[in-house]
Amino acid sequence: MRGRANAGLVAGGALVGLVVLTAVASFFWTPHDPTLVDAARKLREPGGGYLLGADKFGRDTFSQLMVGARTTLYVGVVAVGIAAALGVPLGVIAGMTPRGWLSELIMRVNDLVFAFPALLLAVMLGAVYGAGTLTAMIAIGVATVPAFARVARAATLQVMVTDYVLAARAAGRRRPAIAVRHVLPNIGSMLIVQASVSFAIAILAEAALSFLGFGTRPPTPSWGRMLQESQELLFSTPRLALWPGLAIALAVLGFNLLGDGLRDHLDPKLRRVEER
Amino acid sequence: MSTLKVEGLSVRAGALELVREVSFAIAPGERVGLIGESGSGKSLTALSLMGLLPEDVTASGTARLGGRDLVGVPESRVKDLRGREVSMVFQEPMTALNPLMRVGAQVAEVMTLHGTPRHDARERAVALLDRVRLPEPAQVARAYPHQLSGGQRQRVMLAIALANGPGLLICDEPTTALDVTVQKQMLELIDEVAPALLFITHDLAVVASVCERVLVMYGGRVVESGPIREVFTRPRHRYTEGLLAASRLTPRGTRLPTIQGSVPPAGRFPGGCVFRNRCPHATPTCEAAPALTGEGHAFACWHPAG
Amino acid sequence: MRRIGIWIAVGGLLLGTAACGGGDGGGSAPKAQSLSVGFVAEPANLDFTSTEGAAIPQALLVNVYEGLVKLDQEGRIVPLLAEKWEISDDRKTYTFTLRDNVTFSSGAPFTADDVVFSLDRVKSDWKLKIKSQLDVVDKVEKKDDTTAVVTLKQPSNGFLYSMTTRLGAMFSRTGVSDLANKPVGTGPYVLGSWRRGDSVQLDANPSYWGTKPPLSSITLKYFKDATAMNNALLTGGIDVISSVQAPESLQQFADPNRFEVIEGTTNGEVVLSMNNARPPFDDKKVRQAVRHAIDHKALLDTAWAGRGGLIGSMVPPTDPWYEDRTGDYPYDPAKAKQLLGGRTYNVKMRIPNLPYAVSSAQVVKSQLAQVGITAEIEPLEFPARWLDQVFTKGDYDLSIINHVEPRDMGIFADESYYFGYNNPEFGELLASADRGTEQEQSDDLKQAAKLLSEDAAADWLFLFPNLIVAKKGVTGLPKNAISESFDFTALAKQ
Amino acid sequence: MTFYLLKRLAVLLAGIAVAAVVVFAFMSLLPGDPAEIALGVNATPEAVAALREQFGTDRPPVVQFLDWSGGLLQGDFGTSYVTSSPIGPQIGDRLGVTAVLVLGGMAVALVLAVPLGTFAAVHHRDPLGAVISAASQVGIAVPAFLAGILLVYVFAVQAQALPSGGYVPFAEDPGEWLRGLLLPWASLGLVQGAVLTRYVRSAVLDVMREDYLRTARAKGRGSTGALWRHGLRNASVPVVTVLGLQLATLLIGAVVVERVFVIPGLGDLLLNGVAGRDLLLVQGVVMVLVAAVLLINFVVDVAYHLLDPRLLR
Repeated sequence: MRGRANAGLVAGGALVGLVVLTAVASFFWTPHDPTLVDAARKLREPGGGYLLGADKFGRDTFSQLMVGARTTLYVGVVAVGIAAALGVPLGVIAGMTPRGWLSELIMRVNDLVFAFPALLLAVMLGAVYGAGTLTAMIAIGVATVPAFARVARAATLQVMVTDYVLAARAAGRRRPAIAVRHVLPNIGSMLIVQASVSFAIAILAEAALSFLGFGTRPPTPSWGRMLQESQELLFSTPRLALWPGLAIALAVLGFNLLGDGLRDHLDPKLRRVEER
Repeated sequence: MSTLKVEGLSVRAGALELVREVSFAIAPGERVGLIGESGSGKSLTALSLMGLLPEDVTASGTARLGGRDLVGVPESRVKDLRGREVSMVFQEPMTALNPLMRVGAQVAEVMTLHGTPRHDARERAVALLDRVRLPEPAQVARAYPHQLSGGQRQRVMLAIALANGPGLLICDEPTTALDVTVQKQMLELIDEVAPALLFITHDLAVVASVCERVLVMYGGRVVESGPIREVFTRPRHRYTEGLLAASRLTPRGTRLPTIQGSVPPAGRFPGGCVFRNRCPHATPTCEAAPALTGEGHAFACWHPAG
Repeated sequence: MRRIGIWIAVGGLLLGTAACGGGDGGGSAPKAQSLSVGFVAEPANLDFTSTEGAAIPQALLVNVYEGLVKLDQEGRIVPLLAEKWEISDDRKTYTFTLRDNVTFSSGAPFTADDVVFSLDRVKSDWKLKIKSQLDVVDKVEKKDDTTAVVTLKQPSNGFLYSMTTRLGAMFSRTGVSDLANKPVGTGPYVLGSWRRGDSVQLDANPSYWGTKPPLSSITLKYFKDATAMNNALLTGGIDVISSVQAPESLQQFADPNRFEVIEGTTNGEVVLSMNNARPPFDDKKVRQAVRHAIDHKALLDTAWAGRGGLIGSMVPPTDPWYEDRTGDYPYDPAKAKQLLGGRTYNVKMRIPNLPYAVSSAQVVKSQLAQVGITAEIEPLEFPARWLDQVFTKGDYDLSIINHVEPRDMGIFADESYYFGYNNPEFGELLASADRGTEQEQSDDLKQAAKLLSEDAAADWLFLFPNLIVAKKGVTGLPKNAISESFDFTALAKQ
Repeated sequence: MTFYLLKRLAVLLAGIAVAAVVVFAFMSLLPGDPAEIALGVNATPEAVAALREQFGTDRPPVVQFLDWSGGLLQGDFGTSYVTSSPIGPQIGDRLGVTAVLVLGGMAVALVLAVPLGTFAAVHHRDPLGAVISAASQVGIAVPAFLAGILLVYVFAVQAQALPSGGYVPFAEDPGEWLRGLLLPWASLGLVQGAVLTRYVRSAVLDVMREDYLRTARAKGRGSTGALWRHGLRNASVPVVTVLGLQLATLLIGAVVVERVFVIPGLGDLLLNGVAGRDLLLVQGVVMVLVAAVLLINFVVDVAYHLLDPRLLR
């Protein structure tokens, strides 16, 4: 069991690493300009410098996938960044003052935000500010804040009753100091796990939004939009849907495996169970 | 004619041998203590008798209870013995009861499982709770486990164990998790109600107060066995000697009570005499495994104490 | 014949609505009784006198509401509720002779009073700007029950044409209380039911004055997603796709034993609008550069699977004054660069989030990038957000929209229109065309189209094709979509 | 319990009230004047002014909010600016469709996840258990709309076995109603089922390690019997929480699936409303969706307390 958890971690890490590497590489090199329309190459079959062929605009699928990885990471990083930047401090504050009105307020607002799922927020935000990657990311990010706040709060509650925190409090350390010195380092592992899982959810959300037309704006390559655009050719040229579909699935799988693997690796409670 | 007869019982987890060639018997009504430090294999011995070993851990050898095999048979053939012929009380009362089920129902369950009609089982459950000296048993029966204290829960466990009038009760450190005052009451209760008893503990005083005979385990083997009085006053195995020395039951005038080193992790015990890497009297002879020899008071040591 | 029609209609009612879409296995019945047709846009409501949107007249005009005249497949104006009409010599008085056996679906007879009521109502109650097309009407009078006389302020070539559009629809004096939900007209079909968000069902009008329609009911099913509509046809959910929105997928319907693909033409000019009112496209040279920068053939091939035609101005080939203007600005990136004089631009391309616009925009962006114009694509939800930001506020540099209205070159004459195009000469040509004889009209309009093209008031990406796919055996589908309505009157199933 | 219920109910109502304020405020930010939009680009200014008055959008926002929220209390969502029909009944119809979609999807997910997850937990050391775990991981990674498209392709277009989309009301034809819903249920249920399988598996695994399961076996139950009698209810406690979260996810996931399968549900109504700038309609739909999520949370919390006596003090 332990071995499998590690295998998952390795596989997840490898998939995520592949996405990251591809995205980084796309800044320096793609086989072709991913947005260059060329009627002569319309629906070109794979081969001859066009590894995976070209779409109906004659754009190189492989180059699009590469730059699409960038979009995927961009969406995930910003969405998870927003969620963590807002959610973690709120969760830590709520966890450090578990009986206070502030904690109660934070958790209630949290519940309320939770009632606005990402897709709903994205559609609303898209309606106000226009659809686009940024709008989608903000929506996904804000909708993910409660998840981070909850995890941070739960983890903080656990840390707050440990001996070293009690000792620090007895020694008269101020709360912000304790938060930075003791709480954050100790809840970090849980947050990394949450980030990994949220990342996977963000990728799926971006794909769904792109399908509905609220996601990444054309012609910026995005796996979700590639999938959406390939729909009308699903019957005649299924490869156009296959590659972005596969890319999404593998990226999501990678982040999920990474999250699960990290959880098994970092959570001592589970580790004990696995070893029994 | 003994209630339980165990011969050559070994417990393995994969390649690791955790319990090796353990043999003992318990006569009807006899109270036997099984002592040893954590990691000595005493809990595994008990669990293997109940058929409750964790996955990937297997037992071999024989253990017969009233003519029925307990070891090496599929669960379907032993499960009707469990809770009826042999019962067990576990160490941790806080988690041993189903938190979502009323206490009375959990006591009654063990009876309905073995054929008592539901209605009778409910009534008898209250009577059993009374028998284990729980105040207001009818009310306790309606309570959920979290509404009871640790001592009360352990009494409930005892009630469950006794419900079908088993021939053998196995108690695995039943008082370790309890407050000292509660421990004493619990022990008195066990002493009062138990049929034949296999009592597992690391606490020598507890064994002394409940049992007539004792088995001392170390490194997965029984290293010494015999009547309590003899073993505790005249230990022969050097490990028993050290153990006694480390406790309060030190015979007067002996040297400082310690055993050097610590118990190795499972599978890291030396070959031959398992205690030899900690034993101050070890010699090259000890590289060969000593047999457990002796009638009544038996021990497995090349260089036994006086 | 009439009796059989009624019998079928009654039979259809008895069978209920369960047959919709599933009526494929009609081997035993002599005629299939209902059809369902897939459409893209659902009407917001059914009142085209106060609500914009092509979907309402598309469903109701000719089918539920009828005018005095209608447009046939060749674009000719033919009689409908008027048996005939006479035009006075000064071309200002139109005398319509009405059919006398016509009743509204409410049972009320249709008379000249209804003509007066309907045309007066355009002035008094209609809330759409297009009602200005009938501003030329001076007065409408009843001569007798079957004769109505319309007097114009001045001669107008556009008047009779306007009467074929929704503006000429005839309403009952007692039937306008709830136009949004309960249309009352004289047409061969009446509104059966409307499942919002899903479908509108039209039932045959049992008391229709003319030839009874072959079908007892037609279901108009609405699909926001092109693929979903394709799938519905493939799986028998619908019988007809009224307008293919994913032309690349036509291959799925290649089997001639199962499907028939009809490719005709429309009035729809897919226009690359340039905001003439503000930089950089207030500069004619920049606009001209754009026109040279775009390879229209390549655009049509990639963005719309090569379906449709190329045009160079705001006149479709089905209009009598059409001239081929595609040669005005041949694809010539070098020329475009030269016109730009080495300058580069960053512009906003605000497009409706419709398949053809999103597809075309990506090609336009790529091609403009070749000559130094960086266009940022911003899809806006259609209709509301696009109408608000681009159409109403004119806050855009480039846009792409299919102008589907028939004979709509006049929109360039209005400076307040979102093109921001202002050339008095153009307006004068249009006014003169409306006043003049048929020949003068044609000459003036040709001249106007030429002017528009030369000024590069916009770029015309392509002429939207009328792509219909139907199950084999469906007949009576209009080949060309050149009027506001989707004419169901001849639709039948063998 | 009663006290808890009342307290939780108060929290629910307060949440809905605050949500109403948030939704209204948010919608007020939408660009575009409903009256202008309703009349289209060709409207005359006088007509716009008249319509504005008719809609009541010329009044101060606070008055508009009180009017709107007051209506909500009586189940009146107002009258659409665009379709000039009352919104309440529309939302009611669509909510019914979406509810059927979501609950059916949930049922599919549960039917899949409970046995598979339990099996995978019990056999977590066997290859088959590992296969189920891996399959659920892959299932999670597939976007719901892609699953829908593939299902349509296989079962509707290729096999011609089921309709590719559309919705037939139950009252009209129960058989077609069911046939039409099978694929949407499957595409919602398969993906959610994969997620749920993992939660069920881990919950059952946790429970399998509990001492009370050993106690049950010591009483004479077999390991399967012990799991059945004592394990599943305990495992259901965390699963119920996840179920609540998933119901909320499904409610929103239905938006996408409704688009794929052309089902006139709430999601479709919402997207139409957004596209048509039907401000009041969007406001109503968002309000209903948010209230539904809050209500689901409420039900989950209560269920949680009913399942677990430890939470009741």
